Amino acid sequence: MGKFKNHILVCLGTGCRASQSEEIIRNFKTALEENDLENDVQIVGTGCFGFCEKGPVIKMVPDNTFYVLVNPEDANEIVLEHIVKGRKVERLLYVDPETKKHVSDSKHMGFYKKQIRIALRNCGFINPENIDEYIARDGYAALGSVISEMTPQEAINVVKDSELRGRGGGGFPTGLKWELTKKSNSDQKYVVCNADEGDPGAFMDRSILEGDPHSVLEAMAICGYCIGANVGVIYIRAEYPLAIQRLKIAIQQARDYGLLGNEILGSKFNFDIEIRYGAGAFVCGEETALIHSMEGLRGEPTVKPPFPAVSGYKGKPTNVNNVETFANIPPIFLKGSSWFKTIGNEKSKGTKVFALAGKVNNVGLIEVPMGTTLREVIFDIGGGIKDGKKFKAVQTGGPSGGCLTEKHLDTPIDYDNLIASGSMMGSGGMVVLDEDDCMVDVARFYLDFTVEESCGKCAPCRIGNKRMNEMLEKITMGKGEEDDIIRLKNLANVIKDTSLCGLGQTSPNPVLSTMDNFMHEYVAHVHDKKCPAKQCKALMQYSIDPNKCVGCTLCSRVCPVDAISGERKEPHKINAALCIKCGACMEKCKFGAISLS
Amino acid sequence: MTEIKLSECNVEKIKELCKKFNNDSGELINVLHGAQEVFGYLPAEVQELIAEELKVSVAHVYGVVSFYSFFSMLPKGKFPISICMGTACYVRGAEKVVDEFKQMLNIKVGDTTPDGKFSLSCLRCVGACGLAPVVTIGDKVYGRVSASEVKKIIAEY
Amino acid sequence: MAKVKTLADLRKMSEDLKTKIQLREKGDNPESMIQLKVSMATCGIASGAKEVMDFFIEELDKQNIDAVVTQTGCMGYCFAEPTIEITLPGQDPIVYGFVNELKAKEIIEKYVKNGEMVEGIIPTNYQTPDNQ
Amino acid sequence: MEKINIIIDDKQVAVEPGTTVLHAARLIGIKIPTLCYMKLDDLNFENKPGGCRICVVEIEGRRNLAPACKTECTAGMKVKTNTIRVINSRRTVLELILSNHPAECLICAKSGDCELQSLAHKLGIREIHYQGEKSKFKGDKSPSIIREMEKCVMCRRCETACNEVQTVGVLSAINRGFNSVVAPAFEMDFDKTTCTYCGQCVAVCPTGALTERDLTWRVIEALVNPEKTVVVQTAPAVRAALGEAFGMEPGTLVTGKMTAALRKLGFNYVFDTDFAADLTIMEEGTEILDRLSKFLKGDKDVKLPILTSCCPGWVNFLEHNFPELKDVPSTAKSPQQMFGAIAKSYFADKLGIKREDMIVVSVMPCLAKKYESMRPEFSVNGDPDVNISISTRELAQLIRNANIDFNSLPDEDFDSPLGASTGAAVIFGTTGGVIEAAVRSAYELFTKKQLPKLDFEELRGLEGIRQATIDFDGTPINIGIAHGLGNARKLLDDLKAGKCSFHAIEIMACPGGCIGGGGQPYHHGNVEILRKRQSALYIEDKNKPLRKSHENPFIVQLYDEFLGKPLEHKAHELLHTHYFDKKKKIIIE
Repeated sequence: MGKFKNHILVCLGTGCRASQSEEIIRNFKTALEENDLENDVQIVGTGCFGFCEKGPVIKMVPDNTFYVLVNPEDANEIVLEHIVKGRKVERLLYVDPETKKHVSDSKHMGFYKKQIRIALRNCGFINPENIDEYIARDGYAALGSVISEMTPQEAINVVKDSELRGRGGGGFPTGLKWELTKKSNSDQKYVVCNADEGDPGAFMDRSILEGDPHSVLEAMAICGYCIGANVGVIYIRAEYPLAIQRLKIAIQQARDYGLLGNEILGSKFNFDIEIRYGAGAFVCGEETALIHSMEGLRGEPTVKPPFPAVSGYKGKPTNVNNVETFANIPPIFLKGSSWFKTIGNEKSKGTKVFALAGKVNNVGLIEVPMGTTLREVIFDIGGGIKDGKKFKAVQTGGPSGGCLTEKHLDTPIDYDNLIASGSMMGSGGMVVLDEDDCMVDVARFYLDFTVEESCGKCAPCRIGNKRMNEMLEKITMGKGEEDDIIRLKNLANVIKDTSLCGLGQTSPNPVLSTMDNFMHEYVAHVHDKKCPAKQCKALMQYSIDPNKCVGCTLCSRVCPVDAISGERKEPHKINAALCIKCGACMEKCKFGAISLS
Repeated sequence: MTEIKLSECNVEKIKELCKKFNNDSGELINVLHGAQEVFGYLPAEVQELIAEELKVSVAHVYGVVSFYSFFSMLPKGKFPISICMGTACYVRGAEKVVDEFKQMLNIKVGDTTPDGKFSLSCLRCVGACGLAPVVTIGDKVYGRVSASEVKKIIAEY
Repeated sequence: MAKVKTLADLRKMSEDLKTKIQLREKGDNPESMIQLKVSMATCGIASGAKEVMDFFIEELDKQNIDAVVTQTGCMGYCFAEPTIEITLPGQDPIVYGFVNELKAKEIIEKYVKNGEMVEGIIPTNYQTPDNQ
Repeated sequence: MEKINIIIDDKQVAVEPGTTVLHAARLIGIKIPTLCYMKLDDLNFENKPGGCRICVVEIEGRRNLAPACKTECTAGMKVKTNTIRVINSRRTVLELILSNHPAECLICAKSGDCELQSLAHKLGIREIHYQGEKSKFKGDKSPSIIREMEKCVMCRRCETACNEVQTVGVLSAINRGFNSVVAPAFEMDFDKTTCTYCGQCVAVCPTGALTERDLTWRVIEALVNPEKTVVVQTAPAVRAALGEAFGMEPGTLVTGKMTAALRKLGFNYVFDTDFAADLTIMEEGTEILDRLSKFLKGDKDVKLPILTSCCPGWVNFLEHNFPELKDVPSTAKSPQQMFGAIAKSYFADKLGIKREDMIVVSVMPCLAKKYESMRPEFSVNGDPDVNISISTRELAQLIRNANIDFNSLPDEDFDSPLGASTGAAVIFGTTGGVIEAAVRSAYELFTKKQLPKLDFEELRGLEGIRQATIDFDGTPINIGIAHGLGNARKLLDDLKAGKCSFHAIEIMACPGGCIGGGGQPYHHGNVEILRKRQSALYIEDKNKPLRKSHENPFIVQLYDEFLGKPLEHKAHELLHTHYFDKKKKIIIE
């Protein structure tokens, strides 16, 4: 078989797969066969490219042409034009929203320009189902050199030196965590990879597992060697079937090569990995809850101490790290801790992967150095706010985090700055909100989530969040009372102060931070009975401008509750008492006569 | 005396499933996943038998089943409709889509239509945030769904 | 599948496998490499552009020269097909016409390796979508 | 180990390593309020999920408040239990709990005995600032226990009792978040589950979520019915605990006052279950001897060890969990049921009335007795041998209802003939008592010699599983004792695995035996109360002129006049029963 002249990298991340990227691959195969090119062009299904907004995305190698929003029908044209004739298919190129020009090389796209990819280094580059491609990228070399050339403590020192902090939320120093688990004496220890990514709007870990599963396996084995464990467990959401499938393939391949199993690379080190499934419980992201869930119990957290490093899975010392943390480990060993420390800022080293979503032009998965500002992320990488609207806030850290506003735009993103701003890193969800988003409603949305996901073990979280949610509901319904704001604040602080686990302790953050930054919106709801963002239906009224209405009757016909009356060719009227505020009339009106206020 | 009524082949299936996990009660969640895959849901009888096989109390099994939202004791519709209510989908209008589905099918979230054709559920982030709001029906994914498209989508089935 | 028994084996394996994804690594850093574009429109293909491209890929690889060989559209020199455009790092692109295997060999030996000009240069007076 | 010094509210205290802040504070007289926490020393009960967050305190250097019950002292720790932050948090959390609790204290079965109520009182809650939806759950009225789970505060004590202590495994936390509650699988009613009705869940419940099925009104109805002769029997453990309901020191024996009160309430005959306990020893003791002699003679068919059968919770447990052993326990009915059977035959005959015209009420420390009295095998043509079984707490309620000043009542005696008993019967109320009573009689009947010493200290105590070998004049008899169903399970598992061998085993469902029964006045976590009740029973035993069941003259008379000999025809018919296999069955369709 000759050498491939071209590679076509097709994103097979969940997002692109949902838009038929598998079909695209099939069509490419057919088109290549028809043109007798199957030996010249290799098609590679890869992990997430990150640029989900424009999915499905494909990349042509070696000229690095980046095609976006590709349909299965486009495959034939790409083969005929790009491969056969060497002409770029211009209509599939990314158009820079500012210059309105086609950009063909991804490196010149604003989305990729400011990114540095460590955890995502192989995502969108290799075929995650082929261990050879991982090995070709120096895969398992870090594990090899650690177990053949270092003592566990030496290896831990490298991690400590790198100042890597846990990427799952809290930001606990990873090396220290490993050291604590190493120091616990026990015949059996465990390495656990927390892949129970439950933040609504976050998909970093899933993308890594889908795009580069071996990096996590390799890191877990390194961790096992360091702490003295020979069993690793990956606890993954059952909602991630693709990641599970890729992990299973990866584990099998690693075993076949002897990179997992007994006497790895001729050493005395044995290590193997099994998979446990979550079953839909956000709280299981909390490590003690996760461990209980792994043991087949209800995922209820327990009070720490004892920490898992002392007593974890099956009562044995257990080191729990999340996916992204692990994905950083092999590069740290390959390139050295001092290299790692050159990236990032004073207190937070390396990069952080964010799932950028919401009202931003470029939704997707990004990896930026710690210390990058929000402005760079939202406007340079994210391409600014959708539909030219005004930026209002960005929610980081999911239900545990808070909202950052205009005034935080130039704050460098790192663990400490986010906490100081009333939010937190969380696992890396970043949802951008614009002028149309009501901050009270956003707080309510997160509370909805927390109420549904609270495990119910401790009273403040079980009842307190429910009460907060009810108060927010009341406020968005226009039934808020003056005392509610004070009560809400007290309640939020007490829940924060008294809840049992991290989920409960951080659950009031969306409320507290929106109160800190958007108190005027709360006041407007409670005091003036107005929703400044025009989101809270109960506070809104539809009305017809008699000067604009021509009496076409379209609105009255579309109204589901017959709240609109009026004679033909006469201005119509909305009966506010009957109106259910569905908005159908406004959508239908061709004369812009119906408004919401 | 409690009686569990199950067909012989189902009894065998469950027993084999439990055996695959060494009848280890620590594997309960994996066993439940397996059983839900086989039966589509987890009826009481199945839970009773799993409890028996893993030597744990059925209360414990139910405590676990009722804790995790992935497990269901109700059979799903032939076409299970799930609407992503992750933040990205929410801020891009998922709630309106849910309301529309509720109205069109005349059922609540979590319920199944009387004819067993559709069931409606919300889930948290399927990870296709670029396509927000996202609706899945069975294995099929619909992206960038607006409330007005709901009728058309339902009509496909 | 054979197990990888030592770290040295793994490293060797990694080296061997690198060629498989070399193309992608190159694609990531084209500026630092020799870029060679073969005009592959109908006229180019008819005059043997495909064979020339194959030859370049094999020969460059044989000689361990890091280069990115890609197809490109018609350059407008249909009279001189097959044509290639070659860009050495940091230099302006140069277009050669009437490239056959013999010519190709010469280009590699002289221009690519030593920067010596070879006969057959066509002055450029067009824009590609890439350098618009 | 060296002690650790910590400072709580500016007071220094030195504690053993491993001590929690809660206990350290108690050592210096600081009572940090708790709600979910409960620990019963020696009874294998420790519930500290750290869930209620009432006991939170401020610890210098910690970001959040910490639960005192779960926080171990570390050297130099500085704790504040009463800062405004702590007090505000504690009150707010309690208000939250109250906001999800039915405000029906006035008519709640637990009123006056409710830990949530007294906590609200202690913290002086006057307003609940956070109101909202309250959780709704399915109610359940089983023969013995009523569940009103809206009153559940998720302390999880019942779950601990049911699973860890009793290993019955009927209860589990279910659902999650605001909808979480403790319930049986599928929120089934107790009567569809393997519940033994031991009532230990009720005994530890801080609120009115779990209570006994209240039958006091049915007693009152019986008492006012002129057509009926109402006979009451009182179990031994009742007299050692009833006084607590009237403010007396735990361990006060109120046998005489109780008798007087019952008479005042209008019972026609005030008898004693102790009489039937003596009768039980006659039957069960004879059965033991019978099996033992056969065994010693080498009979291979005989089943040993013999297991006691007077505890209905234990019988239920056996039927659900060890049906393969259903032929092993003594077939003797429990004293409650023996009493009913004799009262409605022998005594009704004596009075010359029909059994249907007699109402037998039993006062029991137990909730399983309610269920036992309803078992169909314990009735004749639909007429139950025991009509109504009430708990110690319900009796206290009846006494209060009737405006009886219990504390100043004169002591009275039981009626004759079913009121006479020996010391052996009294100790039925504590773990180890039944087997000690049986040994006293069996020894003498077996060896035909008089016992040199009646107090078998080796059989007493509160240890969960105990064993002793009693020398039956050269024949060593191995005896096992377990109280608490978890201990029973352990013992039976060991037995099945051949790890131990006994001739006889006494099993009591409740920790401590009947003194710790689910129908007794609430101990609120104070094990000292159980110890005091226990020693009261041993004192009563010691003070009795007769201390061996077979010496009870009225028992002798009963056999002479009516029953014939133990285990013989009439005795067998009236005083013995059999057990059922109630294990879960898989029916293949």
